[in-house]
Amino acid sequence: MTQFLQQLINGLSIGSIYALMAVGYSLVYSIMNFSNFAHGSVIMLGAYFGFFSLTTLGMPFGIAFFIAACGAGFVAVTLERLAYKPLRDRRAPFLYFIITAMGASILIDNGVIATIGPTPKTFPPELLPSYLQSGSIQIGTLGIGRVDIAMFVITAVCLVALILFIDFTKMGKAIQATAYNMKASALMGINPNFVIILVFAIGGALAGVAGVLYGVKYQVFPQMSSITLKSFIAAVFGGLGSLPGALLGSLLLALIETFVSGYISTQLRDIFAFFILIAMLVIRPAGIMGKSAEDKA
Amino acid sequence: MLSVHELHVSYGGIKALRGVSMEVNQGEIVTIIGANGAGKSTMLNAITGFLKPAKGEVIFNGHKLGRNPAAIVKLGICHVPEGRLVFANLSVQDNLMLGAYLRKDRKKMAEDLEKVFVLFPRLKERIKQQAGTLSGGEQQMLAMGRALMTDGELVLMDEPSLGLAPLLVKTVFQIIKEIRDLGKTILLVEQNAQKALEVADRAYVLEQGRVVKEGAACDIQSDPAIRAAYLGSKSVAGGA
Amino acid sequence: MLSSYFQQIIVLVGINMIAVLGLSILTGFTGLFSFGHAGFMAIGAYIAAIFVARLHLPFWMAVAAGAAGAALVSIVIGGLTLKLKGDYFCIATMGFGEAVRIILNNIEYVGGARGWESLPQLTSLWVVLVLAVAMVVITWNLINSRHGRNMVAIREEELAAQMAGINVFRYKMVALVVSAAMAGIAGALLGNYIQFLRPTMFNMVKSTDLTIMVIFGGLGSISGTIVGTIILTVLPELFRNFAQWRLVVYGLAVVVIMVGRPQGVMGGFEMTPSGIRKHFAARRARQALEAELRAAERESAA
Amino acid sequence: GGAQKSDTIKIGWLGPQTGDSALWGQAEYNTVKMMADDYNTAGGIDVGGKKYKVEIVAYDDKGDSTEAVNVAKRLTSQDKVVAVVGPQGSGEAIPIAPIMNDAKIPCVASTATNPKVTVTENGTVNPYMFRACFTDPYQGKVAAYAAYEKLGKRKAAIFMTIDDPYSTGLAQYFKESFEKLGGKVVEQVSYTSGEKEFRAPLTKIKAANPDIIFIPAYYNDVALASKQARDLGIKQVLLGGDGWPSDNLVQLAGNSLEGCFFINHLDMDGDAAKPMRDEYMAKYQKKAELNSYMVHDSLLMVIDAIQRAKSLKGEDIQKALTSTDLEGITGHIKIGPQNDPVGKTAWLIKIVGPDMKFQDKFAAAD
Amino acid sequence: MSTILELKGLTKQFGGLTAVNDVSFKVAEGGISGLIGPNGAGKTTIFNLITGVYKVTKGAIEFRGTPIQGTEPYLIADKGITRTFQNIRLFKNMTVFENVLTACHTSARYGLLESIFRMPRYWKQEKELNEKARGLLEIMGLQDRMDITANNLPYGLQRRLEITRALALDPKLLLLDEPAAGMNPDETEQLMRLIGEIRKMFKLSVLVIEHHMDLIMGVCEHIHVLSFGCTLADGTPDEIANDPKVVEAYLGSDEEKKSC
Ligand SMILES: Nc1ncnc2c1ncn2[C@@H]1O[C@H](COP(=O)(O)OP(=O)(O)OP(=O)(O)O)[C@@H](O)[C@H]1O
Ligand SMILES: Nc1ncnc2c1ncn2[C@@H]1O[C@H](COP(=O)(O)OP(=O)(O)OP(=O)(O)O)[C@@H](O)[C@H]1O
Ligand SMILES: [Mg+2]
Ligand SMILES: [Mg+2]
Repeated sequence: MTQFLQQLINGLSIGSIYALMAVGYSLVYSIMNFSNFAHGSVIMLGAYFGFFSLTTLGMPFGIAFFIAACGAGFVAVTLERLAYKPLRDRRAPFLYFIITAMGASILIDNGVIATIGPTPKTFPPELLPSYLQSGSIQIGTLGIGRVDIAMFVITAVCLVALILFIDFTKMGKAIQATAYNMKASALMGINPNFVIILVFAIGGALAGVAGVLYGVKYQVFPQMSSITLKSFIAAVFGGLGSLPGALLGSLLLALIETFVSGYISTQLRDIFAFFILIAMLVIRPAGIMGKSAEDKA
Repeated sequence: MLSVHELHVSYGGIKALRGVSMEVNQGEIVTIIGANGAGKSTMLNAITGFLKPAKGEVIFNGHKLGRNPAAIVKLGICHVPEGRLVFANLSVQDNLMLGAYLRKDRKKMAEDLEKVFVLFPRLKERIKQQAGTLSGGEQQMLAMGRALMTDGELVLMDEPSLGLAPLLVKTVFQIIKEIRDLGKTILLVEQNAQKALEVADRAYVLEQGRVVKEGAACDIQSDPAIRAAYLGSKSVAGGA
Repeated sequence: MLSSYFQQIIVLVGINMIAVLGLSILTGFTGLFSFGHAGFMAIGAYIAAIFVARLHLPFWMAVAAGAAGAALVSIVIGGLTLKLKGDYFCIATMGFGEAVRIILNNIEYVGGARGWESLPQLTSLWVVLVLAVAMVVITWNLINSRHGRNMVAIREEELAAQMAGINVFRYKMVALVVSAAMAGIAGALLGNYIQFLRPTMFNMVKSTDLTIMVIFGGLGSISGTIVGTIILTVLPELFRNFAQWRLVVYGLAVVVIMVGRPQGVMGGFEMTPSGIRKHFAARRARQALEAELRAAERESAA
Repeated sequence: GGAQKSDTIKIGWLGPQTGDSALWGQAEYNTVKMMADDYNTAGGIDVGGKKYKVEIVAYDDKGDSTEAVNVAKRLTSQDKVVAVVGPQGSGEAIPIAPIMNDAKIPCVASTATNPKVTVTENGTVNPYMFRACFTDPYQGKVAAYAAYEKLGKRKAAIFMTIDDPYSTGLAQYFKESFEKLGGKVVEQVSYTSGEKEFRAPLTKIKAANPDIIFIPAYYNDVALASKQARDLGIKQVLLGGDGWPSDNLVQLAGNSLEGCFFINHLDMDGDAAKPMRDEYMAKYQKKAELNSYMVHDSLLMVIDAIQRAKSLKGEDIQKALTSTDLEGITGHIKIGPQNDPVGKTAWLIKIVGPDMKFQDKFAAAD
Repeated sequence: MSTILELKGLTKQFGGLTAVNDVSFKVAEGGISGLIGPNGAGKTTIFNLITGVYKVTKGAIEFRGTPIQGTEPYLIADKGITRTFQNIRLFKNMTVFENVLTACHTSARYGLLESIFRMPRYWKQEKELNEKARGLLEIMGLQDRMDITANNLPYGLQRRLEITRALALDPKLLLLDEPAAGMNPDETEQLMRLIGEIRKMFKLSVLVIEHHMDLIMGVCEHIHVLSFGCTLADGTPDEIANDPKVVEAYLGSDEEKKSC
């Protein structure tokens, strides 16, 4: 029983990180209709921004966190302007966006290796606020990491705020409208460029938050973007473009992974994850929350 | 109110507009008629800044219009686009509310919404349905309704009767008149020249990117050459 | 005589080209985007290695078996996933590619994660050249037939293709199976060339590299695929002296070409006599249409 | 083999300057460059009475098998080097073996510990492949001995990387030796490389309650695993191999590794390593990594062989390499019949505070 | 005249919405029938049901006496039912010629291997396909536009190309969804004539959806009227034009002309 609860907690903790990363994918997907494979690199840069603000610049953690979010948001927007906008202007098909994103990701990751170096970094514990320091709260034999609790709370706050923003504000509706049709939304007086920048900024800022949290929980290193693949799978799992879907998909994927490796076999975990992914898509071709209407002729 | 000077627009090599000038005065309905591909939609898209004119300019209430559609809409031009550019992923209600995106006057917005529902009861029935699953005609109604919600001074309409049942075509032209009666100015692009000329005050005839004729709607309607080319041998109005 | 280093580059270009041509049928011509083609390469490579190193069967049989194995697996995968749309299909294929790799990691018979060394070197420059040319011809012949046109129709407008009597599922399957078989051949040649196999050689990076080559060269152009493969295989070799900046340059090249020339290097245009003829015919027809319009205009002005 | 146009000896190096293991590749690269500079400022190498400058031709292999093969071809056929040092991983060293054999250019791997680097599956020796390090079976045996005899542990758990041949190999050899000594492996769990979240498998280890946990992995994974293990309340001693030693280990792991042990190729804080440690620090403002010492000895073996062979021909250098018998930074290196150093010393190191304290050394435990 | 297509109690529901409700009617062999009704009546949905794009909720569709509901769309096309779309769906980046040539594929029987190895049958049938496509384009007056990419074609010609593409399959029954949408009266008249000619030349049956009453009343021999998914009326053009229910729900009563 203890082991079960422990694994449940492990799963939820990983799930909350997946979720924070997955919503960035989903947000961009919903508006641009392509999977932004450079998102992982933005997460990685966010983590580095946070790390250097805290250590080299000696900022307090809160400020460093803020800088990471802003910096990652800025990178995401820059990427949009330099790499995606020209494609958008030419109405290039989604394949081109994906390839450009991959190219950008290769560029950024290796740029970091070439300049900062490949060595992983850890946030020095003494510079972190107490709620983010390692160590755990023991309930009987159950250990709940303090980081995990903080992370869960921060993720929940970010996601709830985001979902409220998208569903209940005019700006949120404008984002959804632009996601569907840029021309028509421009006719409503919505500036599509502004909306797209906003979406990338939000997605980027969330990436920054995710990057720092990930860095605090694990490490900061240039290949961080490759681990975000899982969060991408989670986004698909939940239904691309759906924020609650991304959240649900993340938690489910994380729990499945945790329980498979905890109870069946660690070797089988990833195979299991991928098989469930394929099985899921066969049963529900647009993910759990994705809408798959019959193609209207 | 709106004046267009010597507008030239081309798509790559194809010249869609070759020096078009026109005027729209406060409170009138002006219609542009012309065959498929004459450049009518191109004209409207150039006015609202979706296309970059190679030459020429557009002045609205003393402002020279640039290339930012959102800013142009803000100045009080609203455009009902060709085709059914409704937000397919949003509900009918959300579509209508987005029409009022730039508006702050909540009370008047609610009134306008009621007005839209009176004009198009079908929309009220489907208020929660995703706009993308509406039929072609229902979507056209939604696009009209959404435009009414923007409350612009000048309304550009691109083939509002396209794909509508005869009964609804009548309703649409009725609405166009009602919108004018609300004190708005309308620039109407139509294939259904007969109907358009019936409601319009003045008309321009566009052929291959040029204005070949302009004048009062009645004069154009009675011009034998125009009748032959655009109005068909028989009357096109609803019913056989 | 070419130095063996150059020969090796030619061999790798040829092997990549076989895989990329297959992927081009799937992605460039049928409009399906796969992230798991390295998985098919892996299947081909390991089956071929088992044939030569464990069963001691002739090389040609091993290559054929590699192709057939990859094709068979693709039928199963296709049956499950071809109904998926857009990104969902590419995620499913990615899942497949990764699953293949992880499964191979756990099969001790073929060396597991440790890899499988001292395979015989049976792939020669000439084998690769002959097969690469054969694959170009096969791809060309396939694309320029009613079958190829049906695939392109699916890419262009799936629903209309269906209404035109095209069995969309079957043609997607054909495209997938042909491309998987070609990836299988490429894998078989690779393993028997570098004499070593390891599951990580066929990771997602390999899959994306293949896709990048297809798109870099230009979707829907066989000559583009060839040019793209050559450039992107040779480029990293040219930049080998850049050490850690090498991949930065590679990433930059991909972004720049996509942004500066989104239709890829060749973009639907074929560098062949008939392709050039078609290009000019289209231009003439466009000009004729314009001239006609102009004439009509003069008439109406008069 | 090649005739040199000018009076330089071209020696090739390959290793990962990009990709996951770029840290070690860069440390190796720095070291060989530094050594070449040293040789050249000292007037060069004396080969049969003639002075030669040393030129290092270095290429990135991304830690990728296919790339390594490309690079090996390039070094041997394009650049015409007389010998090659590196690569660092067995995954790259194994596939380049046929190329080195064909080209008749010897290669001395730095940290490729898999037995198959020098001896093929069917038992034949790759004549042109050598290494400066001990092998995994040896290391596994040493680790098991340390755990069972030195530390007195009876129940072990293994936590390994499933898709890394180094990790699975070492785990297997450890298990065999440990059980032969009378111990019991009570739990064996794994993760995939690149993974950072180990709580699920570690929870299983916790449930098995071993005396010691053997972690044959690289330092950054070790750091993460140890932190997460401590978070889960796992208090047992952790034991590792030569993937552990790194300047970054303790920094990354915080105090979670306090009192843990690992097997190394040398005492990196010991006297033998001091000259190079200081020089490296002075030149690069960084602490030398294990790979720096290993590649140092690889290059040393090559230079020594060249001088003894008095020739720049690959065949001659190869022949000289087979009779290598020299004192490197990492201990006494005597190449045996299988082209591996025989009876190399293994060092047991304990982590105490921020330091890595030498505990014990074993030789030729057979 | 015999019946080519018969709908029997056809029903389609989308979630809670019944888009087509127990509709039954027949399309006469060799005739031109019309399907009209207010927007959202379910006309396009019926086309989608006939062509297998949507799954039938209830009821039956019989084509020449055999039920076809549940059949894969491409098989339905093979049986001889083809259509055009309300919003044009051409193979946009193919040339006009390739659009038609592609659709001709059912007339060739050479297999995958025959094309890969360029066997004699490939050459022979490929030549026949080319001739057929060329012939069709000539009949439809598109021969001068053969090499233009479909999406560069003027709107009216795109509609025409869509019909040509449908004809390339040698259909027995042609379904046209608002073919005159966006056309002026002049063009509509031309289209009317074209439909009549095609019907004779290819011995087709046609079912057409339109809102242009001129066209419907002018060419159709029989008209079925839908409203809110249900049958409202069924009869000859004259009967329909004078049916008070249809006038009320769809046509609207004639109003006075604006006086100048
Ligand atoms: N995106 C485009 N690219 C290239 N040419 C275009 C494009 N849009 C329109 N054209 C061409 O420009 C000309 C004018 O088109 P426009 O859409 O303005 O005509 P229209 O009068 O609105 O016709 P319709 O009645 O069909 O709506 C046509 O010849 C058309 O083919
Ligand atoms: N895929 C779908 N999902 C949900 N509802 C749908 C779907 N397709 C059609 N509908 C609904 O079914 C009804 C009939 O639509 P249909 O498109 O058949 O109308 P139509 O008669 O063709 O109208 P129009 O003349 O305007 O094109 C409409 O109310 C529409 O909203
Ligand atoms: Mg238009
Ligand atoms: Mg319809």
